[in-house]
Amino acid sequence: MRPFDYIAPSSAQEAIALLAENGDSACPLAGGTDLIVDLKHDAGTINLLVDVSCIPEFRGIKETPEGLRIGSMVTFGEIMAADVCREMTPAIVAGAHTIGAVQTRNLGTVGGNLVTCVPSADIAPSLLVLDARVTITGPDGSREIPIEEFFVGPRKTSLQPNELLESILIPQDALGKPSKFLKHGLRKGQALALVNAAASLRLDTDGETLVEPRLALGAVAPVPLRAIETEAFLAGKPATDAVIAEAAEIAVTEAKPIDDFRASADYRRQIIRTFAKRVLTRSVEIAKTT
Amino acid sequence: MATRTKDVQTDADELVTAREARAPAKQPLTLPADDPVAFPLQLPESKARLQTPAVGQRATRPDGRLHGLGQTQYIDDLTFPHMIHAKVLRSEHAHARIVSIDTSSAEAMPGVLATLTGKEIPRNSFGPTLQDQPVLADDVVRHRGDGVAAVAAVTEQIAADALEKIKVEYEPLRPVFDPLEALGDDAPRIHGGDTNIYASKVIKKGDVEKAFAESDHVFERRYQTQMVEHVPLEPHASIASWDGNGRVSIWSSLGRITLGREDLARTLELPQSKIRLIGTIVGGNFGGKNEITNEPILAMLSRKTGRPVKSVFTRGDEFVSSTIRHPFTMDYKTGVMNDGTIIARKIRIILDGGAYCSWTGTTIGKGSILAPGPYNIDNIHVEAYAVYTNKTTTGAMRGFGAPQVCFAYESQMDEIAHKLGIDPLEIRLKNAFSEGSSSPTSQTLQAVAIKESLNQAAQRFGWKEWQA
Amino acid sequence: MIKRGRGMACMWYPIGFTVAANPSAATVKVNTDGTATVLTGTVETGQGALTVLGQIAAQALGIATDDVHVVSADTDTTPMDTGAIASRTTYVTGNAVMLAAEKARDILFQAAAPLLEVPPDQLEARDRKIQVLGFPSKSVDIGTVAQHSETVLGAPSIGSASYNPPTVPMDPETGQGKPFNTYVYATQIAEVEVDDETGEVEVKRIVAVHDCGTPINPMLVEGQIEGGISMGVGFALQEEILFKDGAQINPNLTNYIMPTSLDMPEIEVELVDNYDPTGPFGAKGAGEPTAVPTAAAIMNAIHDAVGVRITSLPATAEKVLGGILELQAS
Amino acid sequence: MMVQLTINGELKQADVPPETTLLKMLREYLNLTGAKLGCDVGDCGTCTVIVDGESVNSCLMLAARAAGSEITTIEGLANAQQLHPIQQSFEELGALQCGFCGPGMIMSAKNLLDKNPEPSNAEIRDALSGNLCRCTGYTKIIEAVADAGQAMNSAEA
Repeated sequence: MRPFDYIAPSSAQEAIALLAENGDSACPLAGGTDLIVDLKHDAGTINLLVDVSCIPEFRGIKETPEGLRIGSMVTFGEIMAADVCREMTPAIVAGAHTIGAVQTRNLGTVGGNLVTCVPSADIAPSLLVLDARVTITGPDGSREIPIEEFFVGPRKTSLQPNELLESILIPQDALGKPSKFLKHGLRKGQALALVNAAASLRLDTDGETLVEPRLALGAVAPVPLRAIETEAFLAGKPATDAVIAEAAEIAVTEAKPIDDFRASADYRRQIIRTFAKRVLTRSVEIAKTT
Repeated sequence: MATRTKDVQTDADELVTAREARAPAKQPLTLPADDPVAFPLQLPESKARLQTPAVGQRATRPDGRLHGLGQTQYIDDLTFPHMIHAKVLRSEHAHARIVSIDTSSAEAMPGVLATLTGKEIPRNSFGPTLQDQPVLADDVVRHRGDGVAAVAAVTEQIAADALEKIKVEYEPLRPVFDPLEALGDDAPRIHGGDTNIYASKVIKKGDVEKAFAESDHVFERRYQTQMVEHVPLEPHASIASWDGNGRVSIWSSLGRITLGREDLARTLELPQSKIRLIGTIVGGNFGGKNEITNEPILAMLSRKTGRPVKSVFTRGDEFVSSTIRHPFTMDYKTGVMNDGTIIARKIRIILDGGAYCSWTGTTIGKGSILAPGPYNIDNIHVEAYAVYTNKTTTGAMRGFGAPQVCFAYESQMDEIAHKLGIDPLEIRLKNAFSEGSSSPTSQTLQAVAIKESLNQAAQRFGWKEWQA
Repeated sequence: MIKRGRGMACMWYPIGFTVAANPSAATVKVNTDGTATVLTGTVETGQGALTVLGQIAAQALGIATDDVHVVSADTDTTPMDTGAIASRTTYVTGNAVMLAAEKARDILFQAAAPLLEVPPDQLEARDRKIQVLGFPSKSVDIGTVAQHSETVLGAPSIGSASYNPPTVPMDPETGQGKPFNTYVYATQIAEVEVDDETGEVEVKRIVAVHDCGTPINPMLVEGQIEGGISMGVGFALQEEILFKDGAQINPNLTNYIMPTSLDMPEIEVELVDNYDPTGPFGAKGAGEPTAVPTAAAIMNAIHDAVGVRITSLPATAEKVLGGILELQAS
Repeated sequence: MMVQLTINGELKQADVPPETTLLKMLREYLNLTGAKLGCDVGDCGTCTVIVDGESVNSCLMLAARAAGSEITTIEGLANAQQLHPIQQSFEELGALQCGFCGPGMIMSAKNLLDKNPEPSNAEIRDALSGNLCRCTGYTKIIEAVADAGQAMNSAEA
């Protein structure tokens, strides 16, 4: 790697000040599983890494009255090991589990995965279907936005210069909501998603009518996608195979997959159809048993 | 707040000075940094190693223990005083004439000790059967993995940075990537001459056309295979050290040192007695480490600098500049009787031969001989052609063409079985070699065990009991 | 839906180069305590060559594997060897080591014969002893014999030999000839599950039955077979170098997809009982052939599961699903 | 910058440029060459070491980040009398061939067995999926990890 400087500030404000002071030459460092790889290929303008991974405000998984707050610098390994996540947000744990392998999950962070903002980010679909909100901290204080507003374009988020992602909130009423995450890659271990998908939903007291259905898809559009039209179609409908099959067709039309060397857009559409069905069906099954 | 370590450095001059100043500063704290690592001294040997007779024992491997302890020394674990690092610049084009190479800016960089181009290699060609490959391309580049210049510098990073300073002017030539296109009359001739075919093989036994006419069924199918990389976990690595007697010692991950030394003697125009080639434990070969790669370059750079020179392939180098498995296009035509007896097989194979020959001679030979399968077939016609393309060099890889042809002959075997309603096991047993069978080259086979393996595997798998 | 299928493939594979000479030489020296040193120019590339060569020398000398140290791969000290290629080490280098060890052993027999009062051809080397054939109680410790031979008789126990597989050139017109001295044989049977909505193929189990002649070290042979199968699984389903305008587009382990521990099936290995009189103690070889039939067996299993005949490798999920959809459409 | 680490129980330090990865520091500044460089981007796992109880790709972690951490490398597993049970099982069952993946593979196995002393076959496969091996098909490696787990449990019992 070409030379750069490294600094590990101990607070968010210090980090923000350092970033502001150094402009384009500075870059925040989270787990490094993407950034260090990028720097090995091409450092671009970066000559200062501001290591934010140990900043206390960005760490820890906390149960709060508003919901479950996951620090942006919590690693995927920590999420998988946290009982509260395993019990209350199994789809997030499932998403985390499909990222890289043990070693990369011990380095990689939720915040890093979101800020990198690749369409295939495996942590994103589950957060989208659980109505997660993100807290952003910057020179002028903090702000909180729904996670879907965080994703702007490929590798582009709504973070303004010198802003950092502080934490992710899973709202109280989404905790324990029946949900399912699935991923399809080119192999089982260390796979990049060709398509990933998550759903969450509840059943009304009649045990049949879909309430608050959510469907999110990854690697099928410029950003991780919440399938709004599919959700609108499902809301209030009975949870039958036919309804889910029809919903899957709508999901296919909402997605904008691309052709690349990993798979064709046509194939991705097939997988979207299948996975939309599978995550919805599985979520219904979970809803029926809980 | 953690202390800020230093001002950001951008000036390469300063950097080298700063780095060299820093390098020896391994200040001991409780122990010197290079204190010996604890290792087991008094371990009992495993029983199988102590028993006689030795053959048939599940003896543990002596190198296995060292692997597990992290004590095996692969090339990259070796270091010598004053050792420097080399990197190779690779072609920007799949097919182009090199007009000029200017290494002066690279040479002027602080920390760069030498550069090298193909013109400086005493005899700039190598290859196990056909010496059609330059060590560093000096005239024409024939694929993107061709090296065009090398740099030796005090650190790997400086060597990598210096590569970017080398200016190569190319005159692009029309490339051809598809082996079938490369057979065409108007295809560019990658190595000159009047054809891109550089190796061929024919095997003829009996009369296939007559037998096809007599067959109850004739099956025809084209099968194709892809380009595959060996992926040894240890990338190619070597270190060369030229001494005051004009003798060069080379530590290499090469899997064949005797012939490797011959190759080196040829390219360096040195007597073999002046070359010592030392193989270490190799971190995976699979056929991919049976060619010299950077060894002559390192030898020359060591001679130029008077320093030991090391180079380790990046994973990218490993893919683009070492050899890979030949893609095969295989047309199979097979004549079969109603009872499943195969009486004729005609096979045409086109090997995507990549930019250079490498081990294609062995691959086309084995691929052709094995192509009819382990079956008694009286009438055989195999013809195979290896064709140059402007792609990665195809060479030896675990099986020399056998995995490719096996995919074809065994896929077709099942297709025949399916069509004729014969169990796949039975049709194989019906046609398989037995002791004394005649091979496609009319060799009388001995110690044949194909039917035994079929029956034993079917038994172990539960072939007859299987329910889908 | 998940569909199960099974498929078999068998194969044959030669040992050594095609016609071309591919000799190996070796030197074996028995130390004065009855241990031994082998010099070989081959290279340990992970297959366990040095362990196997040590076992072959030990067998010829009647000592244990651990009594033999194998020195390899230095052109200044070790003899000519064609190298770790063409599945030839056990057979070709192994024969050279066996022949060299027998020469060293014959020197010990010469030394032991007067001590045991029988002609040298009545002796055998076993259990770290030189003993009279059929009378194991009449024996001398091999170290004692080696010491006696070297320090009293002045005849150190050392032997050098070489081996090259005999071949007959192939006719240039017809290819007829004897390109190799021996071949190995094998059958592999794969069990797969195919997801008919994604095309994903999961190889659940592979039974591999291989002939390698006498297995000099069954554990190492199993290791070769298991590893060969992993390469076969990758060849069958995942691996492919892709190009755009002559440049590789996936020259890294992120995008060049090879099997991880999660992608490998359960593997069951058996060896065929076989003996090749031309090999060292009946051995042939094991390296490359292990990777040969796997892809074919998997393709046949895919066909059995979903009726799709894959004619170009690799059988990616996309390709398999394409075949399934085509079948459904027709 | 001066980086201090506790490696295999001993405090070590070296003055390294800030861009130095932990792998580079181990191999080039501390002469601990057990961890290997196989891909340099976190795909192959040959550089795996344990930092503060969690396995990581040391090629992706800056040495500066690891400052003050407790690090276990392959060199820290055996002592003068004994191989670590994982090393013992790997040797006896012939789990390594070329061995280049071995140090990383064994560190991943240790990371697993430290947390989960009785892993299932599926859990072992999952735990090793970040360590590529081209020689063994993982078969004997998986067997050896299970075997080592049993040995470690019976030693504790």
